[in-house]
Amino acid sequence: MTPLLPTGGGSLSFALDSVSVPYLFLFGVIWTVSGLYSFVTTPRGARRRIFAYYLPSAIGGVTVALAADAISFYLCFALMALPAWGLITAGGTPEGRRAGAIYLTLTVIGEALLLAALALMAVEAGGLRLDMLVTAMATSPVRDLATGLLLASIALKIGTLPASGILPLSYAYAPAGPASALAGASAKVGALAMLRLLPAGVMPENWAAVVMLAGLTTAFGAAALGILTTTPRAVLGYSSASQMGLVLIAAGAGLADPAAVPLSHAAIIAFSLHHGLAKSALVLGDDIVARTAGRARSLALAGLALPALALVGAPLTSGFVAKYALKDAVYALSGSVPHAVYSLLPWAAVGTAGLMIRFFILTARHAQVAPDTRHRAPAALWGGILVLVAVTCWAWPATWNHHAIEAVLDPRALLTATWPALVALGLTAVVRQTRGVFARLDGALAPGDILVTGARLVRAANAALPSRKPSERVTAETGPQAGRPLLGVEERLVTWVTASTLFVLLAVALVLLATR
Amino acid sequence: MNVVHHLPALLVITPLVGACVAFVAGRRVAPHVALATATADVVLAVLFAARVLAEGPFRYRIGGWGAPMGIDLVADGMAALFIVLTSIVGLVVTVYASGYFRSTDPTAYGHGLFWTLWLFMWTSLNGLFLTGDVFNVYVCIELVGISAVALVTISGGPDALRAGMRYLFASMLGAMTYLLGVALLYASAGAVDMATLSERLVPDTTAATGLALMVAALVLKTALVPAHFWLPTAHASAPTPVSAALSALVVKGSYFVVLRLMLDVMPDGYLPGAATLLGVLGAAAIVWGSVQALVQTRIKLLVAYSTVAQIGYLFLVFPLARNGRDVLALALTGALVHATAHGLAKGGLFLAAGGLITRFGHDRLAEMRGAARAVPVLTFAVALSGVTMMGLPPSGGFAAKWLLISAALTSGEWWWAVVLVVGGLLAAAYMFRLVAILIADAPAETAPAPKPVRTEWLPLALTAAAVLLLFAVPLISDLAAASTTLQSAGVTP
Amino acid sequence: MTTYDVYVAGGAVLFALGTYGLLERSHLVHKVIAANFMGSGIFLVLIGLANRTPTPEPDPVPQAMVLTGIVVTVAMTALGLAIVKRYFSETGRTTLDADEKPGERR
Amino acid sequence: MPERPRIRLVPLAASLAVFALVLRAVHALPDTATGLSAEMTAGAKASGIKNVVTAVLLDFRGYDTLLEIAVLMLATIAVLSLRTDPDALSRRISGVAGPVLGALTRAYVPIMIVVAGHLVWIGSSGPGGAFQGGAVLGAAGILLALSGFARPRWSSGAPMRWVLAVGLLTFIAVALLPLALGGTLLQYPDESRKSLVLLVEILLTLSIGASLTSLFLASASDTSEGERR
Repeated sequence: MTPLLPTGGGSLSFALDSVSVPYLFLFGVIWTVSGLYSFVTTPRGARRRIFAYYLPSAIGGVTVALAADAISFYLCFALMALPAWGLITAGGTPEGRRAGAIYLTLTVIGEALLLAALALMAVEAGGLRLDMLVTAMATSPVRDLATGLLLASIALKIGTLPASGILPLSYAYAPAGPASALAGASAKVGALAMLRLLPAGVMPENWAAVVMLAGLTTAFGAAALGILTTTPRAVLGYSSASQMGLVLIAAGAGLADPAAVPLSHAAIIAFSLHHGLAKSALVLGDDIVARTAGRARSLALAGLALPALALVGAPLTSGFVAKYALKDAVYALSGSVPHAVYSLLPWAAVGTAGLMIRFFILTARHAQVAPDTRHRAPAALWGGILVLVAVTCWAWPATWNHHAIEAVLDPRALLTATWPALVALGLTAVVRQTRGVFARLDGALAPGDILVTGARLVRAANAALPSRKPSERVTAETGPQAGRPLLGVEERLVTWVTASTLFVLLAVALVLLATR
Repeated sequence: MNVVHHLPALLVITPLVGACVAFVAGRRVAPHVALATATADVVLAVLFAARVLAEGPFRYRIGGWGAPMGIDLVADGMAALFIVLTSIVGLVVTVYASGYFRSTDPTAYGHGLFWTLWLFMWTSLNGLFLTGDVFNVYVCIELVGISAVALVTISGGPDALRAGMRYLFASMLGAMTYLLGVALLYASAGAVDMATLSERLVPDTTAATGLALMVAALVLKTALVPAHFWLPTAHASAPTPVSAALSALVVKGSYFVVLRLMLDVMPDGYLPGAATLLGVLGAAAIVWGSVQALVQTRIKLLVAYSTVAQIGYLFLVFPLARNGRDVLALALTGALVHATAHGLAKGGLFLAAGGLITRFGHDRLAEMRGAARAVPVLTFAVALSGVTMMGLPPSGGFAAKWLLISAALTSGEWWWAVVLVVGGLLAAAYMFRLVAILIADAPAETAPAPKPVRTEWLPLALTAAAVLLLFAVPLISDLAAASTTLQSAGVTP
Repeated sequence: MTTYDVYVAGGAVLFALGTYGLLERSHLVHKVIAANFMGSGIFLVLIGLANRTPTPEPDPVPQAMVLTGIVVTVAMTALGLAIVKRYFSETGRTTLDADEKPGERR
Repeated sequence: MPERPRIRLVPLAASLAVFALVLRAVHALPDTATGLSAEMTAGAKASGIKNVVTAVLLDFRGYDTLLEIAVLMLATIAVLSLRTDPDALSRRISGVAGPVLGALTRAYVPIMIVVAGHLVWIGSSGPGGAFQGGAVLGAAGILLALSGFARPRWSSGAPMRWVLAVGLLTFIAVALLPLALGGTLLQYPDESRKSLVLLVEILLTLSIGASLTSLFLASASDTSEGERR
């Protein structure tokens, strides 16, 4: 009847293309390894509850890479994101619950924005296929609106400032296995959305500049926030937000200039692969360290160094490859903003290095839990991921790692890749010397920063709302605080006289409108 | 006699005969009569839908007179869809009720008259979906009204009686307003057959007043904000299977007539402003119903206010319908998918809520924390219904919202799309609140299962059907295409 | 102004009176009676309008509508009174409670 | 609770607005209109039923009437479902009333039955019909029950349920009969139209009478409950 109709089973189309392959690989590996890790580390009794959420999330999380039309993309996107709430709240702690509530609120808002964007694009395109949608956007009058909605939705997914708290909230409270999946794959769906949905090379320059600046701000801002938190996983969460800021820069690079589009897309893919695997390995490694003692613990800490160095972009790591891809993309642009971004990029690595040092200090410091008798299986899984971290980006059959492979022996490039880490080490040393000044800042921030503060404010505002009849039974029934005045209004609205009079007035209004 | 030719008549007569037989046969045999009738009705409904799909809309001339003298039944895709929905939900409600109404006290539950009343309601709904005559609509909505009120009051408690009385007075007010409208309409156009009316209608004050009064009355019966006042109490105080039938089906009956009047009877733009007003009220219903659902402290009231909100979506079709055939097709299909999805999901949700109330012995949400451990199946059913209320794929709720948003954006009236998106967010909020309470990590004090557990699987079946409804959208779209509304050629009497 | 205009105008008056009563009177029996007023008003309007035919015989369709309407109204009234009665015997009240919360269970 | 007399302005204004709108709508009508009377009169002539209104009720719009009977039966059942104590009235009226009432009842009831029959019979040509007959029959039923000739509890017994349903069931059977003969629902065959209509009318009268009696007795049955409080 109309191409906009979801035609049942046929409307859910999936396809394998050059974008799907790396993401299918990434999501497949991460959800599988994390799933196995969860399985071996979760006590038998708790497995059912964890996997009731993990499995749908994993199904959505893997198939989203293949989704080829608006409906299946939205379906997989939602299927991955919503059950993750159950993983975050699995611990049952009040903080976990609050984190889950904030995560869910932002996710649902993000979903709504995505739905609006997809619908807008589908109506313009007169069809549902993702490639049609993007093509139609190029010339559409609602291009800016749709792009804005998309970017807002993606920003909520990847923790762009001011929503950067969503990532630490989603990693910090889930059990290690699911947290590793969320850390490795969840935000990367945002990267996938950038590739699949954002108009490429057709937007005005300003759009590209604004998006890149937002990415840059997040890269620095999230790093600063992360250094102030006190749990290793929260640090990792802020690090993710910071790194996704870099991905946003890559996406911004491809918005306006058609020539930069291939480079931009390559950088997004490279960063996703690199960061997804490395971050997943870090979350698992943190858990491994907590489970081991003595020599095994030292060994685990040494193993953790690999993904940490990768994030910093040290030579010979996957981060080195990804940074090159990103630099290439930004370098291809002209104008003052890209130049500024280009020159500031290495400094972002200083922030990342700082975060990693902070992460190491916290991980090494945190108490050991009772040694797990079955730690061989988790360790083996972790080892597998570490191997992938080391190899994948270098061995991936694509063009985006050529530049890095060429530069791998260039001393200048090696220096460029190393100095941020050295600067960070130096800064750390300075900070440690002058502990007195910074001690007060240590742990000044709960994971989730302004989001948690916002949630507290909402709660406080609810509690402060005047209640009509405090003695009412509703109070005793722990009805929502904000509900009482609303219930009161409705109570008066549905009394017979009021309601039936309203109806007659409605009828009169209808008649008057009809006979105008 | 070929049954296929008489399907419209048989769809009304079968449950009517069932009602009479159930009444005469007495309380012990009645459940079996009802089950047999329900099964027969499902078969007839499916055959009917198949015939409409195969042959397109047709009219059934009762008494052989034909309109405008006689009464015609209009068999089209829209009617077929609602009849199939009624039969599916009806069958599930019947099976559920056979487990629910097991009382040894002969005076409990209306002396075993539930089955008769329920089959009368079924008759009247089918009659309402089939009739092509505005006066016959009056008789049918009175049948719906009386049976619905009687079913609400059947448990006889003071709350049920008070709710039933409000419902009855609302019904009376609506019925009288409707009948006055019919009187004026007949005085102006000289016909009561819908197809004839659509030809003879002239834009004079009398006909417009009549139609506006009729629409207002039906809006009251459909419980669109601000005329929703009777719904929450009635739907919340009724016995569980009745709540499910009321929320899933009964409000759709009067809504269906609004569809017929606004889209079939009236020429394009006949009631200027009325369509916009209905859309605005729909938007208000979405917001106000959701907000109220969010703050309720009792589970059935939460579900009932969710119905108030979901009804709002159905009325967005009217402002959108003025934007050409393509938008109309999108919007109408969206509304029909929504009605179907909501019917299935809300039927399931009310049955699940009823199951929870039975297990806990009360309906206070706050004291249902941690119910999931004791009643995982019901909790899962509630969660699934949430999927479609929020409009997540692949549920029918998603398909409906997608179609309505597409219609709004295609027409350029983007503000309706904003309403739809906000409605989804609000629905997410109240459904999550409900689910979060049920799966909270708290020891729940429930009674051991006193009912046969099969009743727990029925709500799950309904909500699961709603979640998978996306895959039936092509079928619904075909049915919408086979409606008289979209078949301009199909309206000749 | 013909005789039938009087019927119609009288019908409209009855209808409006009934509407007011149904809306405003709080005694439940008053409400039921008010609804009957509304019904009778419509029947008068129908009878009045049926006589606009050019022939001496009035239009039979509105008359048939009135007959059907009367039966339906009788049915509604009977149910209304029965519920009012049962409600009174359960609670001893004759009004809908405006001040009680909807759907509350005891 | 005594109600203090007061006028609420908004409901009053709303009702007045409805009044004004109805008057305006009626005023806009032309002075004459034929409606469907011409078709109906011609159709009635063809069908052999002299009273056009009866023809409209039982033939042209017989489906309305079928559902209307259903409404009446439904209301009766709904009222029956609301009884608290089915036997309360039976306990209060235990024996046949005194000599005067007994004699009067004995004299009146047969006359009422004859009147009811007459009303049904003349329905085909003049004012009258099943409802009018049924009303008289219902009154007779109430008289019998109140004066103790019939036990009020019979109003809900199994035989009474049959009587209540027989009119509708017959109507349905007659409505379905044409389906076997190649017609549609309620398409009476021309040769037997009159007798079928009469059969339906007679049995309907019985059921309507029973309905009205039951309505009265069922809601009268628990009067004592309310009085006790």
